[in-house]
Amino acid sequence: MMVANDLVELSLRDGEVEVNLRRPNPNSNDTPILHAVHAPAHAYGDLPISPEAKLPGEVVGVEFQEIHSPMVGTFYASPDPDSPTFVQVGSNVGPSTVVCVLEAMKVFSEIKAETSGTVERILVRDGEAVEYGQPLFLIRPH
Amino acid sequence: MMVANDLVELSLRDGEVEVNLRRPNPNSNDTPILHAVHAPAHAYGDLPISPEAKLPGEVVGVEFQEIHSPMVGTFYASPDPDSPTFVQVGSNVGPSTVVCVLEAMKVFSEIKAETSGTVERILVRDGEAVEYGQPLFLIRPH
Amino acid sequence: MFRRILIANRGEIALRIIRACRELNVEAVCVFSEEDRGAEYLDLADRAICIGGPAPRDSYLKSDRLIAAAEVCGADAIHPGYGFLAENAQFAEKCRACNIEFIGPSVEAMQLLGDKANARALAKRIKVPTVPGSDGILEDDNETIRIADRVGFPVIIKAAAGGGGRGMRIVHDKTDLLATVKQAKQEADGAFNSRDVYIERYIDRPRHVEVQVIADTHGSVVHLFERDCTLQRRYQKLVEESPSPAIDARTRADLCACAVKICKAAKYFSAGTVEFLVDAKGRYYFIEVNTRIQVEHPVTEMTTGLDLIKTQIRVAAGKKLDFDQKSVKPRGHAIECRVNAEDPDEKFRPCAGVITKFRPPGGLGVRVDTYGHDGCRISPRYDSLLAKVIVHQPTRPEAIRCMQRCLDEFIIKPVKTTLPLLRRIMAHPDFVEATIDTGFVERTF
Amino acid sequence: MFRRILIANRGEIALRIIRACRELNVEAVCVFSEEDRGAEYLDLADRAICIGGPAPRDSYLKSDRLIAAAEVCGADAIHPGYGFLAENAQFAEKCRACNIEFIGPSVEAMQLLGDKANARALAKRIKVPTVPGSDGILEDDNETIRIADRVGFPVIIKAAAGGGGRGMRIVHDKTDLLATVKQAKQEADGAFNSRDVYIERYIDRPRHVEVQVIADTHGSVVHLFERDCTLQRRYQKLVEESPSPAIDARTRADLCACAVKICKAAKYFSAGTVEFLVDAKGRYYFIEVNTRIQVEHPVTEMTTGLDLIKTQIRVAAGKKLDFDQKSVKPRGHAIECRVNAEDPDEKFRPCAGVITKFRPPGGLGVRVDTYGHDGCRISPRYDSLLAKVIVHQPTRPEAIRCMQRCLDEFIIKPVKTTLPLLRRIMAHPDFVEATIDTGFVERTF
Repeated sequence: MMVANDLVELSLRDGEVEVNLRRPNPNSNDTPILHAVHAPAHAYGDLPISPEAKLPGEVVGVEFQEIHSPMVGTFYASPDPDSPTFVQVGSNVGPSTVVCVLEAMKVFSEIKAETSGTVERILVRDGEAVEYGQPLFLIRPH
Repeated sequence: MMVANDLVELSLRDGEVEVNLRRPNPNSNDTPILHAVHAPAHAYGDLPISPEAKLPGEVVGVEFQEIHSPMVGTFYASPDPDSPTFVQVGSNVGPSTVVCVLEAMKVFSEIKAETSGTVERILVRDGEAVEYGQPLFLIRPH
Repeated sequence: MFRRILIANRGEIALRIIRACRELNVEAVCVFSEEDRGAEYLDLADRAICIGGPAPRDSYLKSDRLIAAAEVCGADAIHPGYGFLAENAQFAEKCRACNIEFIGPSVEAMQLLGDKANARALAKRIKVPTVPGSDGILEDDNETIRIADRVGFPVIIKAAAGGGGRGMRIVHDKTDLLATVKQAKQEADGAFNSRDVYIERYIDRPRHVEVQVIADTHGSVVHLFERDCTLQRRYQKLVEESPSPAIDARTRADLCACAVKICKAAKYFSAGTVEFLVDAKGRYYFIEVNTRIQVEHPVTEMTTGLDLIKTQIRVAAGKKLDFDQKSVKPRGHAIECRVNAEDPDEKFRPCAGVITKFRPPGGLGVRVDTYGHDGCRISPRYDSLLAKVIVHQPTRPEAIRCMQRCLDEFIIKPVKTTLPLLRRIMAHPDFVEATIDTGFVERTF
Repeated sequence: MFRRILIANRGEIALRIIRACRELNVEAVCVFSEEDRGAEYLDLADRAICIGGPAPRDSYLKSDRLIAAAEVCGADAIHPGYGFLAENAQFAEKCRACNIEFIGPSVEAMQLLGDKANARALAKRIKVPTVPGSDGILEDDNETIRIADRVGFPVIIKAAAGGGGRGMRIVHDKTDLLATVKQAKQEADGAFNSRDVYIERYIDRPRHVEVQVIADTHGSVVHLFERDCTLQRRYQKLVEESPSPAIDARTRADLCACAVKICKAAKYFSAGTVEFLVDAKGRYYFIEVNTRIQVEHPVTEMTTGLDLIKTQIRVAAGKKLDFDQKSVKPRGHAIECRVNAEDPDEKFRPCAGVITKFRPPGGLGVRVDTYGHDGCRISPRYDSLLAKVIVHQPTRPEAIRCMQRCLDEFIIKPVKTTLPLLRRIMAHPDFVEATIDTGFVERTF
C-alpha cells in the first residue's frame, strides 16, 4: 500500500498539472458536505484495505486495488455536469486513464488510475468531499 | 490463603487476649525499624506464597504453610530477652503452640501456630516491625 | 514540623495527602487493607503498611492497628482524611495519648461540635440563627401546640434517633399537628425503638451553603468564604461550587462572620466547615459543623489559591497561619463534580471492576483528584467516589461551560459512573440559572 | 464568532486548541497526517481530516491542503498553533484571500516583525533598546574598528546567513578584531556560501526574558507580564517561569512598556511575544517578536487566570478584549517544564515508540498539557515535546518544590524523556537561587 501511495504521490508531485476545467455551474458558495470523513479516519489503522471497501459476497482470494485520493478536495466523476462520467463500474482503465477530477481551492486536478484493471466499484459520490488517502475506486486487476 | 487468614483473624477476634508479658528491657523509646515492609507489600499481588518465602533448592511439590501476622506490630521470638525463643527451625508445632509475641501500643499478644507441622524457616528477625498479613514462619505440614 | 505522617485513609484523599506531605518534605506512610494491596497511589508514599482485611472494620476503622502502624514506622502524626475515623474524638484522644498528633481539631472541640444538640445550643448562645424548634423531645400535646405556634407552620416532626432523611413528617396546618405527632411517635418506636420526636420549622426548598474555616492553635480563625452544596442526591453531595450563586454579598458576609464566631466560641483549630441552610427569602440557619477536611475542599483551594491540606498539617504542627483574613482574596468561580462508580440507571448501585480505559480531562483551570488510571481496580467495599473534577474559571457561566467540556471529555470504561447524570445536571436550566434547592435531583432525574 | 475552526497542527497544541473551541461552542476540525491517524486527541475534535503523508512537508506544512481541508469542511477560520506554518505570512495571506480567517496577527505585522532587521529598525526608531551593533554588513576594516569601538568590547561577530548559534565568534580585545573578522568571513563563506558578517555587543551571561502581549483589532494592546525562559539547551527552552526571579519591579515595568510600544507601533493584534536579553547589570535589549502563540503560554495563563487561546480566537473574530491593563493582576508564581521524548544520556536523541505506562502528576495548582496516555505512539517525525508540566503556587520556593514533587510523580515507560534532566535542574542551587544564564545547561550537565 505504501508503494501504491508513493506512486500516486510522485505522479502528483511531478505532474500536478492544474487543469482549469472550471465547471459551468459549480454552486461555488456551497461548501460541500463532508460525508463520513471522521469515522473512516478512525476505523482505518494499518489495515491494507478499509473494511468499508470490502464488498458483500466478495470472492475470497481476489485482491482489489484501491485508487486513493492524493489530496483533500471535492470529488467529481465527470469533467462538467453535462458530460458523461470519466469511468463507470465495468470500465477498463490503464495507468494513464483519468478517473475523476478533484477540486480544491477552485482548482480542478485530474486523477489518473495509476493501475490497470476494471472498475469494480466507485466508493464516493459525485460532489462528495474527500480527504487525503481516502479510497475512491476499487479496481479488479487484469 | 484466604481461609488461613480468616482463621487467624477469627482466632484473634475471639481471643485477642492481651498478655501483659512486659519485656524487662524493651528499649521502649526506640521505634523499631521497619525492615522491608514496603517492598513485599508491592511484591505480593495474588500469589499464594511470597517469592521471598521460596527456599533455594526447595523440593518441588512440597506445599509449605505460612503463619501470617494477624496485626501490625513488633515481632519478638521469645517472651523476654533472657528466655529461649518460643520455637526454632525444626521445632514441631501444633495449632495451639505459641510461636512468637507481637507488640503493639505497649501490649504484647501471643501468636499461635493455628496449624501443625515443623518450622521450616523463620521469616522475620527478632525486634522487626511487621505488617498485617506478613508471613512470619514457614511450616512444613506433617 | 513533623518528620513522618501516617495516612489513615485510602483512595483519592490518601493520594491528596501524600502529595501535600511531599511538598512539605514530610515523609508519608500510607496504610492499606488487603483489598487495596497493589493500588498505584501507594507507590507514591514513602512506605505503605498493610493493616488488615478488606472490610473497613478490619482495617481503616481499626484504631489500634492504625496507632500500632504509626508507632512501628515512627510517624509523629496521623492524618485521618475524611470518613472512617476522621470525626471520631475517641480516636483523636487515643492518638494524642500515644504521643502521636492527630491532624484535626482538639478532642474537646470535636466533642462539642460533633454533637448536634451541643453545637445548636452553642450557636443559640452566641446568637447565630438556628432552625426554630422544640430544642428537645416533645413531651405533651399542649407543649407541642405551643412550640408549633412559636416556630410557625409548616413544621417538620423528626425522630430523635432518625437521620439521613428517615423518620420525618411535614405538617402544613395546625389541625393535622397532634395526629401527625402521634403517628410519628409510633413509627419512631417501630423503626428506631424510641418514641422520641422533636419539632422544627420546615425549611421549604432550602439551599445548602457551608463556610470553610481554617484556624491555628494561636487563636487565629480565618474563613475562606462559602461553598454551595445544594446539589445533592439523598443527602449525598454531587456538585459543589463557590461562590454561591444564590446569596447576596450581605448574606455571604453574615454567614462567614457566623462561622468564625462559632469556631472562636468552640476554641476550634484545624480545618472545619460550618453548614447552613438558606431559604428562598435569604434567611439562613446554622445546622452543623464538620470537624474534618471535606471531600469538596478543592473548590475553596481553587478560588483562594490556598492549600488546605498543607495548611492543616502546618497548623497541627503548631505553626501560625501565614495569612490573615484580609489577605484571603477569592478569585473567579470554581465547581466540583463528583464522579462516583455507580450506575445512575440502576438506582446508583455501586459498580466495581477493573477500569480498562481512563482518560481524565485536562487543560487550563481543570483539576482532577483521582486514584484512577488504566488498569485500576474499583472495590465494591468502599466509598464509590472515583474522581473529583474541579474547574476554575473567571465567571460562573465559563465554569459551567468548562465543566461541560470536561465531562464530555472524561472517558471511563467499562465501569459505570455518574458521568451521564452529571452531564445532564450541567446542562439543566435550573442548575444554570441557580434556582435549584436540595430536592432538585430527586424531583428532576 | 466563528462557527467552525480548522486546527492546522498536531499533538498537545492541537488538543489545547480543541479544548478552547469546545469551551467557546465553536466546532473544531483537526487535520492529521497518516502518521497521526488514530491518535486519541483527534477523538475530541468534531471532525478529523487526513491531509497527507507522514513527513511534515507532505501534510502539516502543505498550505494548499490545509486550505482545501478548511473549504471542504466549511471552516471559517484556521488556527495554526505554533511551529509549522504559524509564522508564515504567505500562508496567512492565502487563508484570508480564500475568506478563511487566519487566527493570528495581520499579514503586514507578521512581515514587519518576522524580519529581524525590520523589527530591530522599528525598535530603534521608537527608542526601545536593542543590542548595539553594526546595523548591517561589515564593509571595510576602518568601519569595523569604528563600530567595534562604539559598541564596546567584548563584541560578537555573526554570519548574516547563520543562526541557531552557528557562525559566531567572540572578540574580547581590539587587537584580535580584524583577524577574527577575516576568519569569520572565510568560515561564513564555507558554511553558508556568503561572506557577510555583522558585529554586535557580546552580552555576557544574559537572561532571556519575554513579555506576553495580547491585542485586539480595535487598538487595545495589553501586556500580560513577563516569562523568564533563561533555562535553555542549544536555544531550545526547557523551563519557563513567571514572574522572572532576576529582574526588579522597575525593569519589569520597563520591559512591559517597551513590548506594548512595539506592538502599538506595528499595529499588532492577536497574541504575540516580545523577547529581550537582560544582562547581569539589569540592562535589557530587544531581540525579536514571535508573532504566534508560544509553547510556554500556559505559564502566563496560570498567573493571570486568562485563557490565551480563547482570547486569541475571540480577537480573530473581531471581538474587543474583555479586560484592560488595570484588570490584569498576576498572582503567585508559575513554572513550566517541557518533557521531551529525548534521551538525555544519548545527546538528546529523539525517542519514539509506544508508551505502555503514562502517569502524569496531579493535584492543586498542577496542569499537564499533553497528548500522552497509556498506549500512545510517539512518532520520530515530529517535535519531541510530549508533555508540559505547569505548576502554580503562591511563591517561587513553593512552585519549585511542587514541580520537584510533580517530576518525581511523573511515570513514562518505556520511552526515554527529559524527566531525569528536569529533576536535576529543579534541584540545582543555581536554578533555585536564580543565578543562571542562558549557557547554564551546556556548562552544567
